Amino acid sequence: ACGSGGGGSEPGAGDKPYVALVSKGFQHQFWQAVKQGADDAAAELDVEVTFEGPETETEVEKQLTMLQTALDKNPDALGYAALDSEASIPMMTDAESRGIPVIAFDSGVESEVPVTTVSTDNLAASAEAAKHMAELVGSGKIAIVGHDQTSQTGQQRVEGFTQYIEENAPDVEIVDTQFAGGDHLKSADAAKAIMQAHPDLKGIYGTNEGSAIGVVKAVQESGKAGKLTVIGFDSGKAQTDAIRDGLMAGAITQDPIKMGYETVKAAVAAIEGEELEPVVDSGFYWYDETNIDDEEIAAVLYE
Amino acid sequence: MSDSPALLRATGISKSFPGVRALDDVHLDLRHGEVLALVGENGAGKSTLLKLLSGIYRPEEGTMELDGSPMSPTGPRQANELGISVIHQEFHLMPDLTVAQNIFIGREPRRAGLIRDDELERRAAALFERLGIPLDPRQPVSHLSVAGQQMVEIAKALSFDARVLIMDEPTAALTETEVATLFRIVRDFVSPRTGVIYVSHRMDEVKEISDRITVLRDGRYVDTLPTASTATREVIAAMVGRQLETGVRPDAAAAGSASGADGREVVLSVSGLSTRKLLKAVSFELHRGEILGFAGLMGAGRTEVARAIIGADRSTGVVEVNGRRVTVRNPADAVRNGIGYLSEDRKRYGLLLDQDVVRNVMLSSLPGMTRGGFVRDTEGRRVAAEMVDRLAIRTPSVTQTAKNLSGGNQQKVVLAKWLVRDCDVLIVDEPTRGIDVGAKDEIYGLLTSLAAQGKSIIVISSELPEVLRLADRIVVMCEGRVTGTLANADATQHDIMELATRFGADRSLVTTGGAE
Amino acid sequence: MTTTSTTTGPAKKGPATRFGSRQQLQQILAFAGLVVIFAFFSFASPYFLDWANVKGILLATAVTGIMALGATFVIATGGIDLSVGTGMTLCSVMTGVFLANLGLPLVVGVLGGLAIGALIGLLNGLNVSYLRLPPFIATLAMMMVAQGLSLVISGTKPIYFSDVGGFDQLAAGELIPGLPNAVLIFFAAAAIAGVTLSKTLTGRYALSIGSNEEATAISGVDVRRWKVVIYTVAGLFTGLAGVVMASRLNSAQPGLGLGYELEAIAAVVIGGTSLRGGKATILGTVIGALIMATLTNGLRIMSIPQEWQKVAVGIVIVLAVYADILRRGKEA
Amino acid sequence: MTTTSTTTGPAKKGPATRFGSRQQLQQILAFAGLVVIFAFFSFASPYFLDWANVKGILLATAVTGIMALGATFVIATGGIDLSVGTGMTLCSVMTGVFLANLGLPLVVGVLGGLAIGALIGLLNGLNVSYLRLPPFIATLAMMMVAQGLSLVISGTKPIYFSDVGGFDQLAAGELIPGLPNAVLIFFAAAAIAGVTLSKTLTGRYALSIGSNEEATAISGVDVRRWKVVIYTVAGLFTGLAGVVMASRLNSAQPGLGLGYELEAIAAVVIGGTSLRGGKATILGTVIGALIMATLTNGLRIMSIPQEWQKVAVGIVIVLAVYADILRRGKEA
Ligand SMILES: Nc1ncnc2c1ncn2[C@@H]1O[C@H](COP(=O)(O)OP(=O)(O)OP(=O)(O)O)[C@@H](O)[C@H]1O
Ligand SMILES: Nc1ncnc2c1ncn2[C@@H]1O[C@H](COP(=O)(O)OP(=O)(O)OP(=O)(O)O)[C@@H](O)[C@H]1O
Ligand SMILES: [Mg+2]
Ligand SMILES: [Mg+2]
Repeated sequence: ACGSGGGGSEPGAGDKPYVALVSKGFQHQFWQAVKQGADDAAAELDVEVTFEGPETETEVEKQLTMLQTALDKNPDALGYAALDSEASIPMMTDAESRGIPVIAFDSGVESEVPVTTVSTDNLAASAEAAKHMAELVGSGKIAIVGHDQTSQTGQQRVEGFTQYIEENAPDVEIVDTQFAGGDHLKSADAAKAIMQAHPDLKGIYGTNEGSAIGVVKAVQESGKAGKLTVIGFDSGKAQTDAIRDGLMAGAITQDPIKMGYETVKAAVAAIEGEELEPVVDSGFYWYDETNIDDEEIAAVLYE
Repeated sequence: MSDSPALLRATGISKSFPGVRALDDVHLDLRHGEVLALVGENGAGKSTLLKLLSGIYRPEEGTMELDGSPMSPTGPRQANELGISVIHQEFHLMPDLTVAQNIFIGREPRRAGLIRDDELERRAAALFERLGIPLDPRQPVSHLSVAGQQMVEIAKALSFDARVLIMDEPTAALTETEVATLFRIVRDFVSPRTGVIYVSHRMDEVKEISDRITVLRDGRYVDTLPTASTATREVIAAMVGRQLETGVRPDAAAAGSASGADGREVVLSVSGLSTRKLLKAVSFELHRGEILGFAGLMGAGRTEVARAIIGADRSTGVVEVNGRRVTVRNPADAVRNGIGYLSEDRKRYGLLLDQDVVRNVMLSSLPGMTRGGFVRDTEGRRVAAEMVDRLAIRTPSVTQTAKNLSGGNQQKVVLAKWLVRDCDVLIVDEPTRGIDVGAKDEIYGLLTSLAAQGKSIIVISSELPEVLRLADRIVVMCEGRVTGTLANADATQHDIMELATRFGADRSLVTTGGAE
Repeated sequence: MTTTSTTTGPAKKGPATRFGSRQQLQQILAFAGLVVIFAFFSFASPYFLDWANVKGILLATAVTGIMALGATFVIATGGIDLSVGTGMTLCSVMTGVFLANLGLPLVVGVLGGLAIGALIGLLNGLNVSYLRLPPFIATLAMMMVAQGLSLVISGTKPIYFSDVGGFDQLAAGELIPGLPNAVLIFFAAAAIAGVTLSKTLTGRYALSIGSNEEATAISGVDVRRWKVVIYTVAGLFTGLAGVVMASRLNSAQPGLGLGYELEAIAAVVIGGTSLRGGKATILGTVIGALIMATLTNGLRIMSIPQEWQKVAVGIVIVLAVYADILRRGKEA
Repeated sequence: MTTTSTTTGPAKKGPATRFGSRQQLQQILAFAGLVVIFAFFSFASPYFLDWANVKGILLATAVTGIMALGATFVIATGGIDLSVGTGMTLCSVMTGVFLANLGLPLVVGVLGGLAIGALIGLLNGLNVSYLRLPPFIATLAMMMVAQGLSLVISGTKPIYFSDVGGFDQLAAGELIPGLPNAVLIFFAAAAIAGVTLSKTLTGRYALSIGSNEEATAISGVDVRRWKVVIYTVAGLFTGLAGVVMASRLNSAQPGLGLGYELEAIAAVVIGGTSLRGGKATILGTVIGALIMATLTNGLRIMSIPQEWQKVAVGIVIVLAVYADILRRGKEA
């Protein structure tokens, strides 16, 4: 059972081209979906893929070490979702000098090296969440339970949302933004505290899967189901269930499977020397009770 | 009786530790109904032999028999089950548990799986009642003095239905009164089906309690002598392998310091020393070149006086060194002011058990042994080696770990630490605890010569002969008060005991006694 | 100078450690930290002192609290258990496997989860006792292994209990109206832990080993075997925490758990249990866990930004423990 | 029984503990775990034994390793330092403030970073010594405070050193061609730590306090004051780690740091230093840190899936430490 992810014991030693992916995370559903997309592409395009990422999105140094090891394995191409784009510049340069094409995914790298970037526009996606929130609550107080205060993604998910509300929904007030690390339980506790402090709260936005489920849990446990508009981010069974049960108004999903797939596809193209577009948008979607079973949406939701 | 098989017999026992042949072909036989004393110098192998008998160690060679049938206990528990009960030299107590919990550890009475602590305490109380030990079963052991801990060990050993009671220096921490209690307990214990092995360095005790004496020297069996018909000096000669003068206050020393008190300047002056717990306005003076003895019963507060002076415990009162009032907030201040303290509890306050002899000996003097900020280990080793020689510390090398030394040798290491530090005022609390007769004499000589060199020494001791042997003057305490100060020339054991038991004495006596 | 607490005057007559009732009552009343913290937040925010919120605090305490109960036993021996966090996760996941994947009956699944916890503890105990590994190492290794296995077994995906009828009621139901079962379970577990620590051989020997392992062994207690028992008991609590966690989330989240161990240990130590071993109280652990949860809750209610929350929690912990040390110093 | 590092065999006459050379050489050669791990991976993967990869391992060891050096001192006293991880981050951030925000000269900024580390250690030491807080609590609190302050000071955004000429060369430059300075700094720091531990009062007293604090105090050592010194020295290493980290990332990442403390402590303990205090070796710590980094690297190089990596690391740590215990048992 030991070889489930890597395929073989000696990547790169066989004839297949080898693509090393270093992501921002690993255990989270989102990253597992990216991995799944990458594995799909690997099977389809007959390449070897390894997928790794640090435990949390703060571990910049750990990620660099992973990147270093990945380079040491001399891959044919490298997929990289940078936690901090500047920190990795020397290694990007190293990769370039060794003729290893780099494909950035999830977020860009401030460097000329990556041949293309496969990503979701987090700012736009969270603005979309804000738009729905504003529509649903109309006016009043809302709050945000964020998942990460320091990572670019974590910040943009809050920033895009806040900006939209400030600019487009003058009657809606964001009374609190708290971060709980994307941990389900801690997010639930945080959401409860916010609700406690603002009894007239009308909506809460959770910026990733763990945060969103935590918020749902909090609403459930404090018996406020139906009285609060909950908007989430990403998918996963708990979220889709919550939407079906009416506990959550809707959520934004990215297309992580596509992201993984496109990254590997771009890598293979780069290995074969093809020209690539500078940006591949992996897209995002709003989904709620009404469209959750649409074919287009169902395809991007993961359990 | 001599025809029946011995109660306990060990034959041809050998045991080695790295670098040490602790026992080499040793014999021992304990008859029914007797108290057998086991004597020998520090490191002779007494404790090791007892640990073999109680299953803590396994012999490399030799056999053991109990009532004629072979035995080889695989552990302390099994030894207990065989009816062998041991009071070890080093305490084996759990400080955080209560006295009762300690005594019955491993044998807790239970009902429906739950420990019945009330029953536990009742049994402990009954045991104390029977033995005449005034201890509270519910007190945590960490609250007890060394003597109190010793009493717990004794009670624990006697709580088993034992046939063989083995005691390794049980009186080292006790004063005369408790020794008397212990002896009563031992005599009560001995019956035609039981026997006692008794290890001690105190020859008078050995003389008093034992029927026969087995002597070990350098891990080898020397002889077994009938107590009644053997003179103490013969026993000692067998132990050390030569003749030795002991117990007499040497004339030279007496002459040199008998008059020590008068005319010489006061080095340490203590007045009105009090603590919340015990001490009440303790005052005394110590002169240059003087040895001042402190006598009293267990818990009289002698140790507490020392701890208060060196700032280990909080206290009120005035301490002057060389006429200058000093503030001592902690032992470091005390040492800075030239006052060193050798604790009665070497394991807790004396030794770095898992470090070697060198590091232990250097501990108090480290800052003086540095050059350019770096510790001079060569110097440290030299000094330690010198001390090993001077105090005849029995150790395979100066890098031996302290906890592998015999009890007496550990005590010497602690003493060495303070000798190296060379304080003007040295307070030694039970300095010869567990030290053999020969070495004791050397240590007495050492303290006397230190005094002769102008050092001032306070000797706290529960052995009256020791105080009488060493001190120029003797401060006697009872219940935290000074009940009198005697000049050694006119002091007798009786005088001291009289003062030591002057409970609830009135104030005036304290003051007249405290100042001369 | 630091020895004052260990010697007591001869006057002090036998503190009633029997059932420790008086002492413990005093501990409740006097546990300065929690009281002050509670009082402070009650004044600072009108929303704090409210049953819904107190319930929230209790619920937030439950999982870490249960873990901390187990950790108390290990810490009592002078050991440390770093595996409680991810171990709890593995128990969640296995409960998921039993109930959701294999469709076993509820009771069997729950007992299975507890058994996995016990197994984790057993392995820790064996490693500590028979391989003589330092507890830090043994349980650090277990922490990693448990984390990895959780991911492997679950296929790095959450396992949902949506189809397991009634499982979520284990934590969310209210046998006593108004009080979620999770809290009830926590208190019941605390009561059991309290009795186990003070009235059974397991607890007594844990304290004895922590107090002086060698002496305990010499006194005829089979220290190795009992250590295995103690770690296994601790593991049972980890298992219980895993089941409660799974029920509360109605899913087993394989990625969770890291970091919980420090929280649990912190609760234990704040409660006055010494990391050197020998001294431990379950009541203290409960109070320690409550302090941690109350602090976080109160600061959140006050909308203190997260970065300042950390600073505040740090400082308050110092003050709370210091107050406790002073209080106990007075007592002695 | 487990005292071999301090006891010496019988035949072994006057072992050259001066600079501990022979004993330590033996330790290098015989440290079963590392050697076996290295050999195994060299066979298992053609990419492993390659200077670029070894360099990678060394680089990955550097930051945690430097932290572990400091932690060794605290652990030698029988304490624990949970603040090294986020403390390191705070030092990074402050170095960023000094260099990038305030534009101070390079040397000043670097010294400033070290000073912040020392300050963190000083506060830990004061809390432990004078407030008598358990080290676990004092440093746990500091861990939180440092984390919070890092976020507050940096405004939760990384501080970049792109405009600070030459700062990145501190870690990435190669004074010795082929060997990044970060590694050089680690080795130099290890040498200094080694001498400090075995040849200075700070180190000696740390070991004495860990061995028997009460006896050390009664021997006239001002234990409180020295503890402050020891924690401050440990803090200096934290500061150094922070500077090296910042240089390596060419930025100060305020969210980093949590979890590093466990890794650092693990390195120390794997290296044979006892958490009970009194026994510590710097060489052991270096080897412990190398074992951790080598394991992770090797498993990655072999493309073991990440979830299995955890399991493998856990098991190997158990084996490595057990092998070491056996080896030392044999020696005795
Ligand atoms: N665990 C051990 N490791 C190494 N050497 C030991 C150990 N235990 C005892 N020894 C050595 O064995 C010898 C005998 O020690 P033992 O404790 O039996 O002496 P003793 O006769 O009881 O002396 P004392 O009167 O000082 O208590 C000593 O030289 C001691 O250093
Ligand atoms: N009967 C007793 N049993 C146990 N501990 C006692 C007893 N009496 C006094 N103590 C303890 O001894 C301490 C004070 O005695 P201290 O040690 O100063 O007296 P001492 O004269 O040196 O006697 P010793 O050292 O022989 O016990 C007290 O703190 C008390 O806890
Ligand atoms: Mg002995
Ligand atoms: Mg005394």
